Amino acid sequence: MSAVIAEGTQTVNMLTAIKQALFEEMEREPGMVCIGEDIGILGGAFGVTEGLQDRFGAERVIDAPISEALIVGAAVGMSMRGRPVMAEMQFIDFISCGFDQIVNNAATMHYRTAGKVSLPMVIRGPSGGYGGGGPYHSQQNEAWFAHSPGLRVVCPSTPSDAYGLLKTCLRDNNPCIFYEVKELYRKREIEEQIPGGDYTVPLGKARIAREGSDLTFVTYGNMVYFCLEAAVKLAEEGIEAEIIDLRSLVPLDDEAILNSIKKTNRVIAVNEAPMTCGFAGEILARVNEYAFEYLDAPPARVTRTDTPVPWVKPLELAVLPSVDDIYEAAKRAVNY
Amino acid sequence: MSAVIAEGTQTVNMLTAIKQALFEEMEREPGMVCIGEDIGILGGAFGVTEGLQDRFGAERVIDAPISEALIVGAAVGMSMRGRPVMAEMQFIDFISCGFDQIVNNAATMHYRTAGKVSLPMVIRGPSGGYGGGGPYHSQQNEAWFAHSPGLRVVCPSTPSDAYGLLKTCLRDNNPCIFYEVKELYRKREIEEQIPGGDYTVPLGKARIAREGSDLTFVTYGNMVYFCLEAAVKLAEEGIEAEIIDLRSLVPLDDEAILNSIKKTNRVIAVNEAPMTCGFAGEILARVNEYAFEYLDAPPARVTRTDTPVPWVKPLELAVLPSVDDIYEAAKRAVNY
Amino acid sequence: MNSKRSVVANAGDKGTDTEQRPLRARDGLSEQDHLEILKQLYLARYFDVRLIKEKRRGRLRGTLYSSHNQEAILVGTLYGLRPSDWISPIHRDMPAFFLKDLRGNWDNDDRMGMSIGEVCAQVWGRATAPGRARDNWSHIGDASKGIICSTSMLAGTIPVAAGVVYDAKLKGEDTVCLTYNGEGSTSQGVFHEAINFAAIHKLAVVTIIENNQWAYGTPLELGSPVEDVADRAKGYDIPGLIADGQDVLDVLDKTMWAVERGRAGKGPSLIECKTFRAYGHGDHDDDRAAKYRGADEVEKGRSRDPIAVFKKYLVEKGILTKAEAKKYSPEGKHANETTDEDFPPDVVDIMKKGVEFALDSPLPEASEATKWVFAEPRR
Amino acid sequence: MNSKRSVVANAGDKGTDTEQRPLRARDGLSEQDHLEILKQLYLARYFDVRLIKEKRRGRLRGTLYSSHNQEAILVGTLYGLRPSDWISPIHRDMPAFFLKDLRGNWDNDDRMGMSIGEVCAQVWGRATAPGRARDNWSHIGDASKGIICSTSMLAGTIPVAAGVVYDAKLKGEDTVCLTYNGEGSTSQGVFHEAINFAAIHKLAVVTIIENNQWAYGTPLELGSPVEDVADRAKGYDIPGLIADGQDVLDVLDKTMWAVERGRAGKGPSLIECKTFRAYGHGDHDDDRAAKYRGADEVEKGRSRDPIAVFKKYLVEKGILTKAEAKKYSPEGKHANETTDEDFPPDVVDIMKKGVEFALDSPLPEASEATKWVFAEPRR
Ligand SMILES: Cc1ncc(C[n+]2csc(CCOP(=O)(O)OP(=O)(O)O)c2C)c(N)n1
Ligand SMILES: Cc1ncc(C[n+]2csc(CCOP(=O)(O)OP(=O)(O)O)c2C)c(N)n1
Ligand SMILES: [Mg+2]
Ligand SMILES: [Mg+2]
Repeated sequence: MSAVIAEGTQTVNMLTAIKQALFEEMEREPGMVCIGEDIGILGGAFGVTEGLQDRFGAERVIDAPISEALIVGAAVGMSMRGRPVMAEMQFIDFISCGFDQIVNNAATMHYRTAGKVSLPMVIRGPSGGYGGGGPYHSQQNEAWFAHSPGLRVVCPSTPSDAYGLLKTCLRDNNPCIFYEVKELYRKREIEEQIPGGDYTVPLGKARIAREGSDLTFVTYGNMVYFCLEAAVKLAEEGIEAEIIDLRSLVPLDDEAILNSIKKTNRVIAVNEAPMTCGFAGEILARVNEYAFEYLDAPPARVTRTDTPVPWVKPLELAVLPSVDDIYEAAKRAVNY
Repeated sequence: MSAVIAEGTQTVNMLTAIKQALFEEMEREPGMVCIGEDIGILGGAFGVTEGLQDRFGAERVIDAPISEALIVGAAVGMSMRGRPVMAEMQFIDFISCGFDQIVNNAATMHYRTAGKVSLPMVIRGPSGGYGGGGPYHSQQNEAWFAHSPGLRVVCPSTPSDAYGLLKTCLRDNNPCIFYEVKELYRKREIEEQIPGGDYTVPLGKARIAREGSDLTFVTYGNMVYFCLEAAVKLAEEGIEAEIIDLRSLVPLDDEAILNSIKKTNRVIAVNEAPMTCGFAGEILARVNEYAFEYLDAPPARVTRTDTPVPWVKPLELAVLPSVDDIYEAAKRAVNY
Repeated sequence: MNSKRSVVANAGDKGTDTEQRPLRARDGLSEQDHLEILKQLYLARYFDVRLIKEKRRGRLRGTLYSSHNQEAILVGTLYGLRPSDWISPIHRDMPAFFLKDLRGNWDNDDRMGMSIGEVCAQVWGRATAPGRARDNWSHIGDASKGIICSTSMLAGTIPVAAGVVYDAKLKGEDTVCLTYNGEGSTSQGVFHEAINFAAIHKLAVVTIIENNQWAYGTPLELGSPVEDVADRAKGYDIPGLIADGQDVLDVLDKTMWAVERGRAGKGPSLIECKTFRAYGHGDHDDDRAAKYRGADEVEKGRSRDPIAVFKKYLVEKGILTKAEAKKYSPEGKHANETTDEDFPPDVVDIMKKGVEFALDSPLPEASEATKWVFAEPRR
Repeated sequence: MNSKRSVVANAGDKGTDTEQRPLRARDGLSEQDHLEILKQLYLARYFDVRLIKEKRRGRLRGTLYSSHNQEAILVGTLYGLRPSDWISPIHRDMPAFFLKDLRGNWDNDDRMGMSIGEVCAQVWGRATAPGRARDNWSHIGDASKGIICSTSMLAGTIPVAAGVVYDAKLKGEDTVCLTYNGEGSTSQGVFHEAINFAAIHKLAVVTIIENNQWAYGTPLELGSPVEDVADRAKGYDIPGLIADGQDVLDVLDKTMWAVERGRAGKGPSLIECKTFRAYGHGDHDDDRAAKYRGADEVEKGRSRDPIAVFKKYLVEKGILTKAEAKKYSPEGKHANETTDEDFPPDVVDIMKKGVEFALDSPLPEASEATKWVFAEPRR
């Protein structure tokens, strides 16, 4: 039941890549513990931790009660003594039930103890819409945490980034909220080989998902693929879009954004969370601050409408960003 | 022990204005209930509800256990049957403990029931820094809720706005998060008469706190006064700042912002919450979207640094916005 | 992972209170009531069976959390309610939404709830669903029908129930609110906050715990230190009753005891109904569940089908003949093994009409997606 | 609002478990231990008295939540701990931070914690405070000293304590963690979640409830349906002991019973210490508290000063003569009525040095305000 894949010999999907990173880090750090609902006996709602308890035992892979605040708080307690902890939210939507422990306790512990206590803990969970999950199985609530100083906020879009970033976060000494877009877990088209060696991806370094000269999409997670599709459409019209996949929101790679805008002079930020106070808005705010003079068109954003994510398909698609929305925003920018 | 002040005959501070509004609405709506920690026997940590239980009884003014999730959830239950409810958070910081009930239950109830159930409830509480409260008695966490569709988010800066907006929110049919800046509760300089009659202030209408032609400050709450001070300094140099006091963040008066920028061509958004994904950033994002062509300088923001609010004075002041910070941002905009 | 969990076999009578039990509610049931209850058990089962089959055929979106083997809890808790009473069913309680509306003659009161058509419309994601299918499956409610619309967050309706009952109490009404929860959900913080408040204010909130021994892939002993979840009640000095969740009349008796106690202003109760989850957590989990639960355990847990238990009682009481009892026999069968012949024709018909109503209903329009974020002001 | 609350007078012995009690911890105390305990009671009182006076003179920022009349709980719970044990004091427990470090000879183990100087530096907001005064008063901690740094959110350290003990258990250590909570805090959801988990995993988390009858302006009966908050334990099938919070040895006995039980891997306990809040909730509340609490209630609640109770015992035991016992007598006096003469000189001196350390310490520099938001990676 091993999750271990032979290095660099096969392509894997994102779910396997994440599983692989967890297995390797559990192996590498004999102190590391995982805690979450149904992660042990069951192997996780999505199977991310399948086989983990068989391999590392029930003491290190804890099936927690349905108690998100406890899960986070216990992770704080374990990690404050130096033990790396992975805490799973069954769906990232349920993080609201552990919210206080995250934003007020975990996020600020290092600060409040003037650097004496560090918390090597990662809270990870499946996120995102388009799967027909309804209001409580579709959230991308990263903005709440980006607005809560002291947390890393990470959202990879490829198997190797998920693998490399999860490793980095588990080796980091700070609480991290790690978003795994569930629509990407098993997406065939994005399967890839995981680079060999002790591969990690640094925090705060964006990835150029596509090079282009005419405008810049700044995005992350599932929206990277929506932007890629829009870019294909745009390219047919001779418009070359550059796509910045942020990967980590906190810390943020401002430099990558600036450099791209210097080149393209147009920027569209895209996120699938609600518009108001979302991360796309944050990108726009920053762009103003450091790239204003390079802008040839108003920076714009494409986001979910300010509504919950409804369940039935036509409504769900109506509130979430579409490739067309992105394409049109790009056209507006180019034609400005 | 009556809180009732003779109409329009005396100036009152913000705390009295809020108390007055509560008394009047409790009188007006015999069904209305208040619930919160220590609001009855004690009359509230800040005395906002002093005398309320004596007047309206313990059944309508409930001393709740220390259970923020219960307080919010029970308010949902009462208000879904049509009963207006005021739920107090002793400090708005503790709202994190009732977070799930707010963002997932209250905020979305109307949406999820396709308009069948409405929740006339107001969650209010003292907020804001500069008082030496440390990380858990200084928060302005409105951005979390502005990012959670279905909630009104309100933050008045004057006694009569507090009075008129609280009334409006209590008569509204939607859950509302109502921020009361505690540093303003008893601020002498802002005492004023409450207009007579059944005075209310509409949601989504900003107030021009100062007229000016050279740049626009967009802000709310305590920061209105910081901007006013900065404006005085700027005026000495012949720079006339206009100040928009938003009063309600959701709904937002985009028109007022746009109109002001059309006139001044420069905008600085100011909030005392952390920078990343804060409401000042949201203003900048919107300004881009609808006022880009009127801008003669990069829109900028002045905010708290991305840190908690530390306790000791020199540190607290170092992380929160100062009049100088605002003044300098304005100068940069004007000199751009 | 082997357990000494009590399964339905040990279900007994237990309470933390010492107050005397009133007359058993079952004693007030007419013959017709008994037959009505049987019909409701059939209907709850048939609804589930039908949906399981639809789901397998790929006709439904979302997850089906089967209530198979747990129907006695739904029928038994709902049968004695009054129109003014409230409920808040959760994922495993789909039939509750319409069972609340099936008219029995209990206490000569009519009850009310949703129609089976509306519930089917919800399952099929139609615009005629109570919330126009804005959230899935069990996440429906309507204040006018006395049903709290739950979120996904488990135990999250208990504080709302406390608010509902507080409101009713202030109005001088003796409304009771039943909340439904799995045993796993009793670990949520808000469960504690809400029951504590209800106990302080003597609110008629009756918390039904469907202890089916598993919370998704987590067995009872990893979610609770007490084998009898009813013991949770002790921390609030409220009654914690244990009912045999396979015996509809035991559930009815204990529910009505708690309901009448609540109506009398004596406060909340907790009723643990011992039962066993028949299949996987949701239909997506059936295959895995077969691995993480021993076959013995499953067999034992399913050995007392609530329909069989009730029929046996009816035969003993002389309400049904043995032959009549045998006529429709879905009991003990896996959903896939049953056919329409296993159910009374009127039951099949009720469901058929419900499904037809759903299928005849339009889908919600994309254009309504941004509607109803905010309500109009009260005036 | 009149209540039949049990005050300290009724404090008795009560537990939900039936296990036999071990030898009383007090039986292992030497004469020197007794005198040390008395000294610690004096010191806890003196620390509070001194700060109350400083506060009145406007020399301190923030709120002082007096531990006056509750000192036996702090001394009694801490006296038997080992260096490897953890604690998480809250707002009313300021002396706990240094009492953990005052060396007794209990069990021949040294203990550890913060120095009184560091604690004073915290109160005065100096850079030498454990967290460089980034949060106020009781919000200090340090993993290297076995102290959890709490947030303001009540009961929020119990899950952390569960994590600390889980970690220790995995390492094969028999660390115990004591969490401190007011009776009001037992209504928080996370209290339930954490104790539930500790009970499931038999973690040595000992939850000390200082039941001082009031939570700010809210009396016990509006926060809890059970008069004995120890009953909260019953929902988890863990021991819920009641200690006389005015009797340091009763607190010690019951704490050590729970601590040793925890060390032996038998799981968590809850210890309710019955006591009474001497003043207002915080110093800002003194005047209002005089209105919302009856004078009778306050007089009765303060009638058994823990210093007096312990001295009486020492005289009975022959450890102190009556004259010796009388020599330093702050007991029964309001903080403002006491003078340094009411306390042993060495106690006054310990505090004096602590305050001097604080006053000699620099303020934190504004330049450090944005430091330590993030830690460096582990490697
Ligand atoms: C707060 C919260 N955390 C996690 C979940 C995910 N979840 C849905 S059902 C479930 C198991 C519920 O078990 P139980 O309460 O015993 O009910 P059952 O499904 O057995 O009827 C879990 C963990 C959730 N819905 N809400
Ligand atoms: C989650 C949360 N809600 C509210 C508060 C505000 N608050 C601080 S102390 C207190 C009363 C605490 O009472 P109790 O637990 O009995 O402790 P005591 O002060 O009596 O020692 C309250 C309501 C808080 N700190 N945390
Ligand atoms: Mg279950
Ligand atoms: Mg108390």
